[in-house]
Amino acid sequence: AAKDSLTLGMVLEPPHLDPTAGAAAAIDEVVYANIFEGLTRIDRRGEVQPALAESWTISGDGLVYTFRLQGGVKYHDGSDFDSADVKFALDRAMAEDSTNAQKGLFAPIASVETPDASTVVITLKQVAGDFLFNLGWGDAVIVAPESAAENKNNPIGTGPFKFDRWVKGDRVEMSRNPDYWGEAAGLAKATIKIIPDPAAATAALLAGDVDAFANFPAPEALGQFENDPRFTVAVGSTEGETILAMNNAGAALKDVRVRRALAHAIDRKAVIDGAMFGYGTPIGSHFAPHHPAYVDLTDRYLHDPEKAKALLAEAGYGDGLSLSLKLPPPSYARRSGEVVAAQLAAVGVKTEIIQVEWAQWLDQVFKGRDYDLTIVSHTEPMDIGIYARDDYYFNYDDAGFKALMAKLGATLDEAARNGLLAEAQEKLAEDSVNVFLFQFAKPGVWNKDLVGLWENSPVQANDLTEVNWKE
Amino acid sequence: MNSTAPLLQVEHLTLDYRLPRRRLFAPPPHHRALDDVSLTLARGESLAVVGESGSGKSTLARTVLALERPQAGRVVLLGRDVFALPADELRKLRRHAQMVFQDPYGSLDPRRKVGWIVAEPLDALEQGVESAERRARIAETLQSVGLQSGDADKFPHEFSGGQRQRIAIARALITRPALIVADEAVSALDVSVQAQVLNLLMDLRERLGLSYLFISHDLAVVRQVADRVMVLRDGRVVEEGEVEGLFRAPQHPYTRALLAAVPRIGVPRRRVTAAP
Amino acid sequence: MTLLSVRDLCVTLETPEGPAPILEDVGFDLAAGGSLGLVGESGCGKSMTALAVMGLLPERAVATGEIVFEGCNLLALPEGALCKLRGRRLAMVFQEPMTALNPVKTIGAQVAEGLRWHLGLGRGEAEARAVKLLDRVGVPRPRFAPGLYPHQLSGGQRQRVVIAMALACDPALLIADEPTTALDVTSQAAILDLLAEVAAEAGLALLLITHDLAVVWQNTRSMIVMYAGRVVERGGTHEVFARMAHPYSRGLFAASPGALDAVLPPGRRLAAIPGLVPDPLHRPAGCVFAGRCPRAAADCLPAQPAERRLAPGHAVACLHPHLEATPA
Amino acid sequence: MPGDIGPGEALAPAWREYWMRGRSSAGFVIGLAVTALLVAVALVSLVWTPYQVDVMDIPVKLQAPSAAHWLGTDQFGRDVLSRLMAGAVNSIAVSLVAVGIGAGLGVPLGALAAARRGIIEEVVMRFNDFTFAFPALLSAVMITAILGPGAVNSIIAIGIFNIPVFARLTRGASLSLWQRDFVLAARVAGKGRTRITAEHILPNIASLLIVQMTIQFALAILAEAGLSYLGLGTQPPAPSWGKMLNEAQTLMYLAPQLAIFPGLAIMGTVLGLNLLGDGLRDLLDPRLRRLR
Amino acid sequence: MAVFLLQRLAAFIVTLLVASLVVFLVMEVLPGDPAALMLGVSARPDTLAALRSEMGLDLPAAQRYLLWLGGLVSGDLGTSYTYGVPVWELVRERIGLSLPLALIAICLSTLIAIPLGVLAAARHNKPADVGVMGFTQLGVAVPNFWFAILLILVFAVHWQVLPAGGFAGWDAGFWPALKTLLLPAVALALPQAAILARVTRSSVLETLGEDYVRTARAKGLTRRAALWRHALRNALIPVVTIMGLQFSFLLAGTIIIENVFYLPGLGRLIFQAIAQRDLIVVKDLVILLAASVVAVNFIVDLLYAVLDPRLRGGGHAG
Ligand SMILES: Nc1ncnc2c1ncn2[C@@H]1O[C@H](COP(=O)(O)OP(=O)(O)OP(=O)(O)O)[C@@H](O)[C@H]1O
Ligand SMILES: Nc1ncnc2c1ncn2[C@@H]1O[C@H](COP(=O)(O)OP(=O)(O)OP(=O)(O)O)[C@@H](O)[C@H]1O
Ligand SMILES: [Mg+2]
Ligand SMILES: [Mg+2]
Repeated sequence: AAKDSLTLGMVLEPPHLDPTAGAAAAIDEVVYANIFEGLTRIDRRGEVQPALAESWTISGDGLVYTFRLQGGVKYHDGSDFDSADVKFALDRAMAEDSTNAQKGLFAPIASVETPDASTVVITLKQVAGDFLFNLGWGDAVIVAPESAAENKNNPIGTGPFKFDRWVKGDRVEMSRNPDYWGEAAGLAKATIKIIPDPAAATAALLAGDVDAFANFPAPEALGQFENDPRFTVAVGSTEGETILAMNNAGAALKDVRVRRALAHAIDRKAVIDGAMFGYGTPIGSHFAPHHPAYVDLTDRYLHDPEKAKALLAEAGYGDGLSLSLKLPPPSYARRSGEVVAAQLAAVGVKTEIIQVEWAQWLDQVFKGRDYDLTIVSHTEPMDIGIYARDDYYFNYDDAGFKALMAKLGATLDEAARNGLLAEAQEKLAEDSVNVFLFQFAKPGVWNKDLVGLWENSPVQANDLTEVNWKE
Repeated sequence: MNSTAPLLQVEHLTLDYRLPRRRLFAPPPHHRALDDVSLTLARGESLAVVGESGSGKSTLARTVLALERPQAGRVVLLGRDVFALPADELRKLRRHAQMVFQDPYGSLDPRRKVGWIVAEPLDALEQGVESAERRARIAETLQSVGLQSGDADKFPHEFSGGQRQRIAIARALITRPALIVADEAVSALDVSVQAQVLNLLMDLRERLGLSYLFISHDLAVVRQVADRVMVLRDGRVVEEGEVEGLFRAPQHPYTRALLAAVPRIGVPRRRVTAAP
Repeated sequence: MTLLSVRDLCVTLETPEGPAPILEDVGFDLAAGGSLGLVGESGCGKSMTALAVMGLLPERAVATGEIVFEGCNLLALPEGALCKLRGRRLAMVFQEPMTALNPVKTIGAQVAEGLRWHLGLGRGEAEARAVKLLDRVGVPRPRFAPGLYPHQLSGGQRQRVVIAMALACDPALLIADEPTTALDVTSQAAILDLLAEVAAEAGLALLLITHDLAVVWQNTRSMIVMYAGRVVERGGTHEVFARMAHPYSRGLFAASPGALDAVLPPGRRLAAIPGLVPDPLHRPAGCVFAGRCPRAAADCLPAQPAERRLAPGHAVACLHPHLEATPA
Repeated sequence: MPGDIGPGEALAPAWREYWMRGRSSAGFVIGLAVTALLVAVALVSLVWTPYQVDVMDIPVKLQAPSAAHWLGTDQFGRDVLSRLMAGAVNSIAVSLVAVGIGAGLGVPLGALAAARRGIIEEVVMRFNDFTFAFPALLSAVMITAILGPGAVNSIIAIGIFNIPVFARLTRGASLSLWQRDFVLAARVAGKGRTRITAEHILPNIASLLIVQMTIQFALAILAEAGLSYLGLGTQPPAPSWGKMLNEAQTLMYLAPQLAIFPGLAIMGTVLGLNLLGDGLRDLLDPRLRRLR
Repeated sequence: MAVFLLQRLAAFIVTLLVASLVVFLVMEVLPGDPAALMLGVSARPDTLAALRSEMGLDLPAAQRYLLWLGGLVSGDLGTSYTYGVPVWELVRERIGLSLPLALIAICLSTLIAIPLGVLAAARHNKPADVGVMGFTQLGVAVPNFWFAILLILVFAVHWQVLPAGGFAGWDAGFWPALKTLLLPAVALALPQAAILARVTRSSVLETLGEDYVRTARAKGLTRRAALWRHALRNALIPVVTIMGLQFSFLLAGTIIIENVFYLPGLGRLIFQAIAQRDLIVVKDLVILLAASVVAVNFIVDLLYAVLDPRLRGGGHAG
């Protein structure tokens, strides 16, 4: 008989399994599209597709969305799905005491109404261009009132897979949902195995302990898998802009000449080669290259140590500058950090590398803004808006950029939106807010007989619906 | 210093050792190592203390030198109660009473040269003795025990057991004490060497007018060196007297049993009836 | 009838500084049921002689010569055959009762072990015999149960247990290496009594090693005096004591305070032997005692003096022996 | 020899004899040679390494050993040999200071406990029990979680766990020395406990402590490697053997030399130090083996 | 003996109390806010505050300490911040791995070390001894994580006979589960075995020189019989001490080894909990590990009494 079970490796363990109550990408990567579904879903190309909403209509002013729900949908515990669940789920996410990490997604919603069991009408306060896309996020999945409280440890959704068990620290097991409303999953059983250590991940793949790593953590070992006939290597793109973030309020860094000098000091290709073993696309602003609105700004600051030195001298740091570089745990950050430090040293900027755990990073860098430089990958899709936020950790406070973003929010027309986005990218590059390093690649490694895994990750997910073993 | 007073006077000495607890909430048991022991030692006299193993001989020696604190009783050395003295005074008093130990291997610090070892009591008591004078004292003392002054620069391991015991005696002599406490000072030596050391002790006593508190389990040795003998049993004095009298006519049955047990050349073996 | 006959026994020990001759040409005989005392200063090779007879010399030691016991040469026997003799026909009591017993085994089991090993007795029978043996050596039940551990006994009692172990299989020869030096005078006398008594009772031969002349005098019929790995004088105990011919024997005698039955008058001293025993690696050529000997003459230096018979059964290895009687 | 006899001098004449004996012990000679080599390499690396330690040359990354790079290059094209050499300095420095802390605090504590007995001894021993109750690595993980990772913090973490080791050893050895007659003789002579400790106890346990130090030194090198391997020790770009192993782990299929050489360096160093320690123990005082 | 054990028990409790206080204080100064970590970068202050009060982080420190201590005493370890399940449940899952792993490692190292040590001692200075000593020198010097990597390379990657890591779980069957623990146990056991073998050897050598072994030989026992019947049990006394002390190192070793083999054990749980600021889990685990170390040493004390009758009490019979 053909094999019908899959062991998928994953780096980070989800803290719990409720996507509506936590920020961790790992939660979505386990449950999204497999166990839980939303009204819409994002497909492997990043496009919005119907899910629990079979179809929808949008009013002319763009404020009223009417969703027609799928019929015959049941939760894994056997209870029925209807429009009341949708209202419950959305209200819960928007509520005052909600612990939804992406509460902002629901901010535009004015009201949710349920004219009948299979219709949901959502009215917005203002026009939101990406509302349908946002409903496809893991944080917007539909949960049932009876089981919502228990979802952290016993997730009950409507998806093609049912949750079986979670051996904490080791794996999550799920199996095919026989009563799925749509086309049944190809796999009878799926196990998601948590392997945080890149070396262990490599060994586990080589030893056949896991069948696939959708997002393989050790780019350095990819060459090995490419040469190995047992494996398929697929390098896709992600929404992760990896940046050398700068504290724009720092003593030296508030001077745009210093920020530009740093940008000139960095050789992106060397960073990608050194830290990511060539996997990654250079970027010149905070935007994903595969997006239609993308503008290539990578030649704005070419690698030019002499120019960097000159700029530094102009800013008064001719005889050197010392900056702290706080690095969170992932190996991309630690490795890029080392390369960046070496490159900065070449132009006379001394960096003190401080390795921090995520808790400390959040505390010191993100919340306390006690840092000069840090390296981190921003993985949320379409998140250029963070530069308009008050009190964001970059300390970038620019009225012009905020105005641009406000205008973007109110624009529905695709072409106009793209124009505004291009302008925004331009602005960030001009101000050299951060040094934009590369778009994170998504190197997937899997058994060559496995088909249907996503190559790219437009949203954080491991959608296993279409995964199958070749005969 | 009162010259009529005895050199050493021990009065009603009682000493308990604390033993490990048997039960958690009971007071720890005691072992009475010395029980109401009294003795007097005049200048130039030597008193032997004999008894079986564990009878408290070494404990008595250590207590006399204020190395253990008794529960009751006094030790009066040269008219001064050693346990009533402040630490500083006691240290000064120590020059008058020194000790020689049983094991010639364990009583000399293997990492120190003989000169250093011999001068140790001097260094401890008389700070700042002039270096030339100090060297002269060391040389003189070494010679008085039959060693050479050049031996000061050697290490103990370069000497035989008998020679080491001489070094230990030299150390005891360097402060010119009046009393020497010798705890089994010759028991670890071979007969031939034992005789050498005993002879030395007797010579020194005649030359320097020393007093000995001589502790031994070997009655034959005691007979040669002591003026008086005290017999200890389980921490108590069972008999005391002039050496010749005690050996000829022991009073206490325990003393008799002890004497009967000593093997003698020329005396046929007699079945002893001592409890196991 | 000769039970044990040692001839030309030489033991050499491998040391970092080269081979050290520990024993040189040691020889003696011991009749069945007889008793032989072995005296000498520390380090003169008494224990080595005993260990050579038992076949328990240290690994680095090489023994040559002959040790004939009950007609067979022990030095030529393979280890397996020796094991069958040890504890069965040959038994030994060591000096230190405190350490000679295994602290984690009961005394009963330790006494019974030899019985089970050699005689193949069952546990129950061996234990019963062990209890009898313990009774025999003065560690009787019920006060001393065979289930006691060594640490629950005093030194003298432990030495009795060791003797019981040695007697277990009715050996023909018992070697006692300084069995009493670690004990009190009173226990010492009691243990010597016990040894003499059991030896006489069982008709076994006793090789008694000691450094105490008085012990030899009281407990043995013949004796040998050793010095620096050699036998310097031998003979019947009473003959030797009556006429200590070797200057070394006489020196030992004179230095023993126990030899005098009175207090020395003031100013008189014990007669000490000057100098030290030479260590095995640096023994002088010629008579080893010459360096310490008051009677040494030029002829002592070239060669080791051969043994001379002074009287039947009394011989001495000296060119200038004392020929007069020992002063009382 | 005229003049006063100072402490330590007593040891001097024995060294020549030790050396003569030591030469004949293969383990000791190997241990000494390896240790000397390690120190030499570390010293040389301070002034010279084949390549600059931190300079990246990404185009030549992950090269196998060659004439240009004897031990190959790492993922950033840095010379492995140069980094190993510089890593020796790090290992030695961390271990030396950590053992120094352990001995510097542990020996006085142990000596004090033995000299004073009673309540002080009880407190010292409870402290020992307490630190022993925590697996050292666990505490190191917590210490670095608070103070942040780094060489200094791994020194503290390793150092703290050396304190009870030395305190215990010193107390045990001192207690048996306090029973010896020569100490009693010093007391009869009128010397105080502090003076006796300084003049008799410490010199007599010095060789024991030296031996233990070499062993702890070896253990500290292992511990430092372990911490760096977990990412809690020395921070990049400073080279450290443990860190190099950590980085090499995912690369070992491509460039096994990256995993093999630092591992061999650690193993060789620890082996050398252990051989040296064993040799010293046999040499300085064969009886010391009993005290362990 | 009973007194001795009671005293040890008292020391045991005091040690744990002090440990609990120290751990609590350490957790107080540990930088990083667990609530912030859970909610991530886009969390809003009100959401944070809600979570903090849900987790009880807003109470005064003394109160939290006492609450926690009271919970420990009554067997309630609290609820994990990150997983939201009782800590006891997490611990129970992990102990099912860590305990067998430690036990296998101990058994393995003992089974390797004691025969090797005895062999080396019995063949003192012969080739077998030299060989064993060489092996132990290497074993002591090899960093266990490096050794683990080599094991993976050989057995999992090259020969593919054993898994490279992970734990199959006991419900997958005894053998599959054991198979996953084999390499980690070997990696843990080797350095321990090396140390233990050295201790055994020197201890046996020492007891072989004791008088009672010579006595046994004088009874006619062969060299081998004297070794097994008399020397071994006495020689084991120091070996047991070392095994007790090694337990702490073993735990430390599991932290690293569980990381190398990505085993979901207590070691990795604690590592992970520190990184995720799951403070309650950290506190509980540290106390648990400390307690197990102290308890093991307590057991070692008991073992002494079994091995050494001198500690069993019962004074002089005479
Ligand atoms: N520090 C101590 N703690 C407890 N008991 C002790 C201590 N020192 C000695 N004892 C006990 O006190 C008693 C007397 O001991 P002491 O050493 O004085 O005897 P001794 O006559 O010198 O014996 P020996 O001839 O064996 O030297 C013995 O029973 C001994 O066990
Ligand atoms: N294991 C050994 N290694 C080296 N030399 C030894 C060893 N055992 C004994 N010797 C040496 O062998 C010689 C004879 O020792 P033996 O033990 O036979 O003396 P002994 O007459 O029994 O002395 P004691 O009265 O001290 O027991 C001594 O010089 C001693 O130093
Ligand atoms: Mg005594
Ligand atoms: Mg002997």
